[in-house]
Formats: sequence, structure tokens, C-alpha cells
Amino acid sequence: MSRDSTIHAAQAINEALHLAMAQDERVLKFGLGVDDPKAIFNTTAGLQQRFGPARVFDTPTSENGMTGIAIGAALAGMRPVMCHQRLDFFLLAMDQLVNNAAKWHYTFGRAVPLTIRLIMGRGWGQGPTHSQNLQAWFAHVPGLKVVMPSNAADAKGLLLSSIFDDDPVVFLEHRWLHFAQGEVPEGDVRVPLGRAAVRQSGDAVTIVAASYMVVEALHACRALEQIGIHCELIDLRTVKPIDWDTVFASVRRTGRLLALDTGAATGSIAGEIVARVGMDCWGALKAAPARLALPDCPEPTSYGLTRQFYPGAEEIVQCIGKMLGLSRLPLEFLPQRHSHHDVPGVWFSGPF
Amino acid sequence: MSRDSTIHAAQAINEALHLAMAQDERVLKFGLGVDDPKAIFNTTAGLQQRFGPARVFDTPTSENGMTGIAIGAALAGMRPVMCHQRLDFFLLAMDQLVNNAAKWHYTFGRAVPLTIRLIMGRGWGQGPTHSQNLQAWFAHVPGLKVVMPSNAADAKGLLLSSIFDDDPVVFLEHRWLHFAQGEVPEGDVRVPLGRAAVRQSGDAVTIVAASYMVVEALHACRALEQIGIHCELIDLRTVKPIDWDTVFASVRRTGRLLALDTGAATGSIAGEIVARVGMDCWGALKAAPARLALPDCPEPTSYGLTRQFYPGAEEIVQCIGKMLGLSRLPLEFLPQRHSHHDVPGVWFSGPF
Amino acid sequence: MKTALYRAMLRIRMVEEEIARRYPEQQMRCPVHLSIGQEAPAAAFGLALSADDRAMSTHRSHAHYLGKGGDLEKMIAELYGKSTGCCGGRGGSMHLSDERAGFLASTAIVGNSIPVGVGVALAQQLRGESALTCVFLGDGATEEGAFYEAANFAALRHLPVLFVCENNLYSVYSPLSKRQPAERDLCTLARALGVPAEQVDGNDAQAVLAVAQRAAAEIRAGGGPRFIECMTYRWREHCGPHFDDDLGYRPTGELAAWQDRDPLPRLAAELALTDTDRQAMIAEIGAEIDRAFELALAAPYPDESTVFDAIYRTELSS
Amino acid sequence: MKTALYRAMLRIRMVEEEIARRYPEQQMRCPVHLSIGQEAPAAAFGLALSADDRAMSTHRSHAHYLGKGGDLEKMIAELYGKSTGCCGGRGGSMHLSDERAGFLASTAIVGNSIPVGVGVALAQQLRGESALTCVFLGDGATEEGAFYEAANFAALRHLPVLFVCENNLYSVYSPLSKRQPAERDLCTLARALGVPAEQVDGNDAQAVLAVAQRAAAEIRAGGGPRFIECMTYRWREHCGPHFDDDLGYRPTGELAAWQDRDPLPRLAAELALTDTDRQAMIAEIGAEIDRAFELALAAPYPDESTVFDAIYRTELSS
Ligand SMILES: Cc1ncc(C[n+]2csc(CCOP(=O)(O)OP(=O)(O)O)c2C)c(N)n1
Ligand SMILES: Cc1ncc(C[n+]2csc(CCOP(=O)(O)OP(=O)(O)O)c2C)c(N)n1
Ligand SMILES: [Mg+2]
Ligand SMILES: [Mg+2]
Repeated sequence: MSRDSTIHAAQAINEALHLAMAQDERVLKFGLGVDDPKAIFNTTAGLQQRFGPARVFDTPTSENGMTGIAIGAALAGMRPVMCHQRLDFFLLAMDQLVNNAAKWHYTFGRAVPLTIRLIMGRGWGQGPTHSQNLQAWFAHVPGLKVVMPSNAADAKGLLLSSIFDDDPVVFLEHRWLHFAQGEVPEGDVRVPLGRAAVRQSGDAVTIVAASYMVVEALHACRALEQIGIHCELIDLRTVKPIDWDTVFASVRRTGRLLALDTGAATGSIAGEIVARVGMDCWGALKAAPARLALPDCPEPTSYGLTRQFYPGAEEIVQCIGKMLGLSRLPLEFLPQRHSHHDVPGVWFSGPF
Repeated sequence: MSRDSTIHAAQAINEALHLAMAQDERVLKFGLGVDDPKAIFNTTAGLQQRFGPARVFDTPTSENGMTGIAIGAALAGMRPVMCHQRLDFFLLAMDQLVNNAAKWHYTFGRAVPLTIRLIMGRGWGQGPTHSQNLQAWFAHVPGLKVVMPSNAADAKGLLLSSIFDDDPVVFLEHRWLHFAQGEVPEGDVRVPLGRAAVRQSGDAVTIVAASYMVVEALHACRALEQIGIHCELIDLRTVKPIDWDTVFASVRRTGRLLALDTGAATGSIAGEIVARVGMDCWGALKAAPARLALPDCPEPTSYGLTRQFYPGAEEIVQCIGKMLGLSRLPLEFLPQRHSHHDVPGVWFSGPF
Repeated sequence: MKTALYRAMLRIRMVEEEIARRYPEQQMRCPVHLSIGQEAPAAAFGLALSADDRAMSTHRSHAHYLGKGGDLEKMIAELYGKSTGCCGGRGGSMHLSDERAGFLASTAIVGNSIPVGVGVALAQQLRGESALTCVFLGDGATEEGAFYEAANFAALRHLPVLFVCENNLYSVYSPLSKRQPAERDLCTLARALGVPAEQVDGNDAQAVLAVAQRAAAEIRAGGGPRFIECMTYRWREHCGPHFDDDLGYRPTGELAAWQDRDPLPRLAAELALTDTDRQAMIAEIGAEIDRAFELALAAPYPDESTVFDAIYRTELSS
Repeated sequence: MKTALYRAMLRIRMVEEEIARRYPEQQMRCPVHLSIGQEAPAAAFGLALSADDRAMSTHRSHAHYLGKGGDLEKMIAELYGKSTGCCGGRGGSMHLSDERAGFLASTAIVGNSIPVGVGVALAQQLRGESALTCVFLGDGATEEGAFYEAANFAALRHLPVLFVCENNLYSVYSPLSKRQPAERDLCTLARALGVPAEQVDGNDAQAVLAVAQRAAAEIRAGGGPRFIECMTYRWREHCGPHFDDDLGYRPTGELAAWQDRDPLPRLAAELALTDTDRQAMIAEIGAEIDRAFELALAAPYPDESTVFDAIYRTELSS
């Protein structure tokens, strides 16, 4: 059963789940709606039909309890893959995640091979409690691994690695990336956890990003190339633990840093990148490091209030222009937006 | 009813609660054990006797539900002051704190005058789930105010300000600071939120700290003074929002920064300080900024494993020595420890 | 009162139908959860409550907001994200509020407005008010620990809380059978928690009103909390304007059977409302709705320069 | 079996008494929660469970660990924070584990081991094992939403879980009356959740054993979860080695009344154990305990250089 070499990230995730479940019968998949007609934005399609309701099942609306149950199943030898349609719902389960999952191996010496997929909403009026990007929280907790794919191939390859990793992994899926198309290898092709990818090589500035900000950064990099500015773009992929070697090596060459984040600026992972680079690459820095992240503000629902809420390619170009003292910014080379600011594409018509 | 001018922070907190409740009948005090014989390490002593069981009461072991109830009471015009004997227990209530309390005013335009006192454990085998210092989490959330007193007078003055502030305040009490003695003014003397205090003036290095790290930093500063090194010590007091003016002004004079934290290093508030200083005071920095925080590791219980777990005055002196290239460190001027490393003083004999 | 009951239901229905009709125009750019088919509880409890009483609700709250007397124009404007919305556009459909009407708020996290409502009731009790707080919730929300913890505290303190559970048999696409054991009876559960409970046909508006009035009176008389389970059914998709029975998550015929039990014609018949009466109401309400949409469409978005305002009530100078 | 029951209780009592005696030496530097007075459930359920069964417990878990067959020497060493402890000193008294004995873990956050135990039972069911998971909890833990959510899921999926609630009437210093409504009956609540439930005199070891055996058999026969409430009483302070009745949080005479209902002499009488039998047991157990303390005291602390090891099972090269 072969398919196009280019697929959506949602389909890539689905493929990873099928592969993992076929390969290892200890893999379980549960969460609200995994077996419903919408199949978690199509990422869980066909799983229950193929692997049966014992291994693939819907759950009560009990985020905290179900997380504890997943931990118990993991301790007893299963490899549960939970999911939540919005990260925000998972705030109910912080006790289980932090007090149990994250600390279990350190305390008891027993593995918790658990993967928790969290979808982070954006746009179409997701508003204050359906759009939070709290990766900084998870990255602050010793004992967790935190993964943030930026494209279809990584979505698949990193999810496979997460599922077969023996530690609790928080796997963060940016909703807009579900629609990202890309070449995705067939079969069990894994992308290792803990290793960043250099998406663009360059010598002008090191841009460190993860998840959806990689897409915006790529646009910015391409526009800057048109005027001869070559940035190095590092896609962290795993934000806990961070691949410092790759980050530091790049900054030591470029001498400049711009860190990007989809979360609120204060206390963000981008801030941690700036801090570590400031401390560990001090001698190499030629200019003040910079950060672009979300405002320290709850996300409003209104279309009219969100137009400038998210920094994107344009702001990246501006920031780098400032850092390099560019007299003119290649904004005209940025891709034209054909859709409203609050949707990933013209074809998106809500409501979720 | 006069008392000694010098009292413990626990007593200062108690005094603040008495004053607030006497002054404003909308102030409520509830939480597990507020009316029990131990009175939350004596901080709630006498409140129920004086203000009655309607306003001062014990609760079921239902952290999430009771936080929502506190929010509702606050919305309906009360000023609830909740408390939890360990911050770790409050992980159960992140949905209420983050999805409701923090966002309510922004979304609905209605005030949530709620104070949540969280006690952070340390020592005597508190172990992985009774010792977490998660201030970085709270500081990352738009809409919250986060306060961390470092001494008895501030414990009182900041708590009064928190209670009478109209926003949700997370008030973090380091367990060891309950025993800190200091001059505390009588009466309703408030310390404003959002303003840092300069504890020591100096020109060599700016040390930024909060809560218990201020105590360790003071020891370090005094030892360094013995060899003519004068550090500027900034006690943040409020870690969300941060008083950047004070921090930046100091770094612009000293050109050097050491940020301290009682939480895990990665993603810490100390990291945010380093990042912001790196970005905003770039031109003023004469040396790589530095950070001292806890290891990115769950806290083990064993006495034998915790001896080196916490950085303190000695590590601060070492770090500053390195930053300044000192040939000799004034370690002999640090106060001698007369008690075990896991207790705040010789008189402490467990078990909680 | 009974005509008012009918009128309230009709108004909710007509508002929701108009939202559904206009939603595909893509001007209401936020998730919407409609209550078409389950209007009776909102209308009946809205009537049974007095102006002083408070209410809290969920993601599916248009009906509760309107039933409690929330301002229609402000609600529609909120759905359009306009500055004239009840939350100035910041909340959208899942965050409604009309203080004046006593409709405190709806929130978008399942179960998390329940303890908040109980906290409001605590304040009411402490102040010695005779008012109560009505907490609307779905069957799915009863699976959240937040419900359990809040109900326990309400029972412990005999708080003036009226829990109104609209059991529409589904949480998104998930039937009760996937979420709760077969023998589960929510009223028995509430009673075991210490909250006297009663089940009522949620599509029988008069029955709901009677239960609502009795429960409210008992609570006002100091009887402590009550739990009312209203059996009802959502006609359209969980989120969005369309019918979605083609998806096959509900048994064939189930929707039709419930549509036969439409609360509106039933009450109209019981009240022997004439067609003329009904047409007059429809015309009147229709005009009100048209005007609300016109105003909403014409209103400006909030000024973008205000987006970071009011994160706090009291800014800290820094 | 019945002598074994007595012996198990006696052993728990003697271990706890020895911990209490030695605690003031300040060598066990972690919070300890003793089960003196409430040994019967731990001993009886420990005996009723088979080696394959799993158990999870709480902050107050010494008794459960021992009852399930956990290694005494490793437990004492753990309390002393030594490298030979069951968690290598990392966990302390509130985090015990002996995999070999099927005692999976105890945790220090009230209620949070309950869903974990239910998850273990889910794995057992999925693998078609006949084993069950026993989840010990306190009366306070029933106030946590985690209990409710876990019990709902256990009932929904008919999981092989045995919930054992030791109702000792207090959570720290708080009596039930401050936490749960007066009419609360935990068994009724469990049943309303879909979990068949039974209350038993938790100081009548034989009665507890009978209930435990029956419940375990029913679960193994595919009967789904069971909830057993054991009424019992903690003699000493909530946390620490001392008596604390002087604090006045419990009515005068309550402790004495429960001490009169000491499960040990009661069972000794029922079994007509002779003094010689008892003295022999005491001598034997005493020697075992002495040795466990000696070994623990003599053992080294864990090597400080290992403190950052094993945060992950699989380190990521970076
Ligand atoms: C904590 C949480 N989990 C999941 C969701 C997603 N969600 C939104 S509405 C809903 C259905 C809830 O069902 P019910 O309470 O019966 O209300 P109904 O939609 O039927 O009115 C769910 C699961 C959410 N908003 N919050
Ligand atoms: C979530 C949480 N809240 C509070 C505490 C503090 N605490 C430790 S033990 C305990 C008592 C729990 O009572 P119960 O479940 O009846 O157990 P018992 O101590 O009576 O055996 C409490 C409140 C905690 N550890 N975790
Ligand atoms: Mg429903
Ligand atoms: Mg108890």
C-alpha cells in the first residue's frame, strides 16, 4: 500500500501510529475522541478498526485520572500514547505529569514509556484557553522529554522515536503544522530525539526555533538571501533536553543569535536559549542576542485583536535587519498571504 | 498589644493575616489545616478564634476544586487567601489557576482578588514531591502576579499588599524563611508589589536573587567585602512582573551579572534575568553573565545525596571569584554552619 | 409565565438558527456550540431564577446566557469579535458574561466553571444573601474531578447552588457508554455526594420549570444544594452550525426521535398557543435578532492598540 | 493462615514501634507516617493477595509494603536514606517499592497513586492476566477528583482493581466533619460510581481477611472493581513518631476507645494464641527487625557522584 511521497503532517502522524501499533502490541492509543469520526484531526484514523478497541479507545473527560492511568499502564509494561485536542485541557493533569511521570524513573528506577500528544491551537478565535503554548513549563521539569516537530517528516520520525523511548515524552503538535506538506519516507524511519537540525546554513545570524516558528523563519531566511544575507536556521526539534552543541557551534561561527518561540516571551524557551548562549558563548557574540516570542498576554478571541498578535516572518526580518544594521529590508520577498491571518490557509473555514 | 520589634517571618505572616482580616471583612482564609493545632507552621494561629469559622476554615483535600471555589468567591467580592503546605500539592490546580484566575480579568474585565500562599519545602528528606520551587511556571503565565519574600518584614508587607491587590497573586514562602528573624514594623505597613529592593550596594557585580537565595547571597556579599569586593544585591521580591528598571540600572553600573534561583536551572527565572540583561544591557556587560540555580534533577530524599544539591553562599563566592578573576576566595569569612545541611537550624528535628 | 417560557425557548431557538445560518459567512470567527433542541432547561431555569441569582455556564452557553436575561446584542457582537461584545471581543462564543443580568460567565474548559460557581455561592452564603447560584453543566462535565470536588464542598457547607446538568447523551462524538459505566445514574451519584437530586424530561418545558421553581425555592429556604438532571438532545454538530448525523456517531433514527420530541411545538400545544400568537412572537423576536446582527456587523473591531490593556486590574509600575 | 495474619500484624506493629523509638535519634531524616493501630487491613489484604497481584499505596505505606511481602531490610535502609534502600535512598519513607513482592510504589501526593494503580489494572486486563491491583487509600484521598476519575474508569472498563480505603476518620488533624457532609457514606458513593462496595470493621482482622478474600475472588472471576472501606484509627501523630492527643484535635477518650479495640490482642484471643507462641513470634520478629536496623545503620549513603544519574531511562546524547 504505497502513497504519495509528499503528505500532510497529520497523515504522517497517523502513519507513525499505525507503524508503532503494528510493530509492538504494547502500544496503546487513547484519549478523548481517538475513535470518533474526526479522529483527532485525522491523526488517529483507522487505528481502532485495525488494532481493536482494547488498544485504541475513547475515554471519559478526566484528563488527570486518565494521565495517571496511562502512567500505570506504562509502568506495567505498556507504551501508551495519549492525546489531547488542546494543550490547555492538559493543565488538569500537571500533578500526574510532574509529580509522577517525570520523577518516577529517578525515584523508583522504573521506566515510564509514555507519550503525550498535545495539540496547540491557533487562530479562528481559539482565544484565551484554547491556544496556549506552554512548552516552557514542560521543559522546566527534570525527567521529561519535550518534542516539537516543525514539519511532516519530523512529525512522523520524532513521534516514532517518542513512542519507543522509555521516558515520558510530551509531544507538542502545533495545529497549523498538521496541514504542513512534505516528503515523508515510508516505513519505520525514526528521527532521533535530542538532536537539532540545521535547516539553512549561513554565517550572518543563528536563528534558533522550533515547531511553527521554523516555518516563519524559513520564509524570513529566504527573503534575506535575496539580499545576500545568509542566516543559519536551527530547528531544535527536542526542546528538553536541548542540543546545545549544535546551537553553540553555530553561534560561535555567526556571533549572532535570534531565538524564536510560539509561547509567551517571559520565561520562554527562547529566553533560555538567549541565556545559555549569553553565558556559554560570551566571547563569540558580536551583537546583543535577540528574542521574538508571543506577547506576555492572554490570547484574545477577536479577529480584530489578533492581527498583530503573532510575530512571524516579517518581524524576524525586521529583527535581523536591526541586528545587522541593514539599511533596507527585503520584505517584498516574503510570501504573500492569501488567507486571513487567523487561518492556516484559504481552505480553512472553522470552527475548530 | 505590643511585641518585640524582631520577629520570625512566620509570625510576620500571621500578623499580616490578622491585620488584613480585621481591616476588611471580605478577607477569607482557607486551606487544609488553617485551623488545626499546627496552624500552617503557626502562620494562621488565632485567626479562626478571632474571625470565626465562616471566614477561616479547613477544607477537603480537593486542591483543584477549592481553587475554583476561591476564584468564585473572589469574583463575588471576597478576598480569599488560600494556602497549601507544599507548592507540589497545588499542581492539581493548574487549570483553575491558569485557565481561570490568570485570564479572567483580561477576558471578562472582572477582578479576581485572590492570594494563594504556597510553601516550598526544603530539607529533612522532603524529596522529589515535597520540595519543588516552580516559580518559573507561575512567572510564565500572563495575568498572574508572583511574589517571593526573602525576610520577615517583606513577608508581612508583601503579603498585605498581595491580599489587597485586585489581581491573583501567587505568594511563595520558602519554608526555611519562616524561621528568618527580622525587624518587622507593627501595623498595616505594606511593601509595594513590583518593586525590587537593593540589599547591598556595590560596583563589582550585580547579584539578582529572590526568596531564600537572598540570604545566601548576603552571606556571600559580606565575605567578599572582607577582601574589598562590593557586590550589588537586588532582591526581586516580585518575580512577575519583574522590576527591570532596578535590575538594568544596576547592571549598567556594574557591568556584571549573577542571577540566582531556588528552582531548576533550565527555564528558571534566573535564566530570564540573564536573557533580558543580555538583550537589553548588552553594551554595558563587561563579562559573561552567570546563573546559579538548582540542578535539573528531581530532589532526592536521602541525607547522603542532598549535601551538595543546593548551591549556596560558597558557590556564589566561587562564581563571583571566577567572574572577577580573583586569585583568592574569602571562603573563611562565610558563616560557619552549625547544623546539618538539611535543616534550617540546630533546633529543627523534623519531621515535616 | 408559561407564555414567557415559550417565548424564551423560541427566542433561543431563533437566535441559534440565525447563528447557524450566518456562520458559514465566516464572520463569526470563533468556535460556536449551539443548543438547538435543548432550549427548555435554559428557558425554564432562566425564568425560575430571580434577578439576584447568579449563573455560570460552559462552552455551550448561548441559551443559558439568553435565558438568564443576557443582552442579545452584546452576545452577537461578541461572536463577531466586536468591541461592542459582552467581553469586548476578547472571549468569543465560549466566554459570555452579562453581569447586570447575573450571568457571571461561561468558560471553555469542561467542568472548570463548576467550582467557580460554587465559590460564588459561598460568597452569597457568607453575606447572608437569599440569592443562589445556578451552575449549568453537561453530562461530560460530570466525569471531571472538578465536578466531584465542587459538589462535595457544596454539600459540606450547604451552599445555595443549583447544579443543572443537561444530559444530552454525548460529549462531542462520544456516547455515554464510552465514558460512564452502564449502570451509572447521575442523580444517585449526586445524592451519594450529599446533593439531593432529581431527573426531569429536559424536553418538557413545563416539567422543567416546575422542578426548577421547586428546587430554587428549596435552596432559598436554606435546603442546601440541588442537582437537576435534564434529559435532552443536541440536534446539530457538537461545534459548528451544521447537522452531522451523516457522520454516523449516533444511531440512525435517534435524532429523528428526539426531533419528534421538540420542546417547542410540545409546549405550544400544551399552552394552546394560536398560530397568530406565535407569528407575532416570531416577528417581534425576528426583528430583535435582525437588529442585533446588523449592529454587530456594523460595529468596529476593538482598537488594536488596546490588545495588551487590562491584563491586570492593577498594573504594577515597573 | 490465621496465625500468619496475626504474625503479619505483629510484625508491622513491631517495625513501626521500632521506627518510632529510633526516629528521635534523627538518623531517619525524612517524614514518616506510621500505621500503628491500623495494621489489620495491611496484613489481611497482604495475605489475600497473591504474588502476582500488584499493590499501590500512599504516604502511609510501611504497613502495606510489609503486608504485601516487601523486603524489610530495604525498607528500613530507605528510611535511613541509604544506598541499600529499596529506592537507593532517593524516595524515603513516602516512596517505597518492592517490585519482586508486587508492591509497585507508594507516593506522597494524596490520591495520585490511585489512577496509577488503575492503569496497572488496565494493563493486567489487556494482557488477560488473572492478577489484580490493590490500591490503598485514605479517607482524605476520597476527596480528590483523582479518586473519582479513576473509580469511574475502573467501573467503565470492569478493571481488576481492589480499592482499599482505610478510613481512620482523620486527614492530618482534620476530622471527617470538616471535609465531607455528615450524611456521606463512602460505600454508597463507590456504588453510585459503579463499584460494588462493602464496609468492614478495620480492627477486626478476621473480618477484614474474609472480606478481602471474597473481594479478590470476585475480581479474579471477572467481577470488575471492588471498594472496601475499613474503619480504623491511627494512634500516633499524623506524621512523626509521637502520640499527639495532647493537641486536642481529637475528642478526649476517642483514642483510648480505639486502643481498647486494638486489633492485635483481639485476634490473639480469637485464635487462642498462647503467650509462649506470642513470645516466640516476638523474639523472632524482634531479631529480624534488629538486624534490619543494624544493616541500615551500617550501610553507606549512596555515592554522591550518582546523584544526577538515571533522571532518564535513556539519556539523549547532547
Ligand atoms: C478539560 C476539557 N477537556 C476536553 C475539552 C473538549 N470539549 C469541549 S466540549 C466537550 C464536550 C463536553 O461534553 P458535555 O459536558 O456533555 O457538554 P455538551 O457539549 O454535550 O453540551 C469536550 C470534551 C474541553 N473543552 N475541556
Ligand atoms: C494533594 C495533597 N494534598 C495535601 C497533602 C498533605 N497531606 C499529606 S497526608 C494527608 C492526609 C490524607 O488523609 P488520608 O487520605 O485520610 O490518609 P491518612 O493520613 O489518614 O492515612 C495530607 C492532607 C498531600 N500530601 N497531597
Ligand atoms: Mg453532553
Ligand atoms: Mg485518614
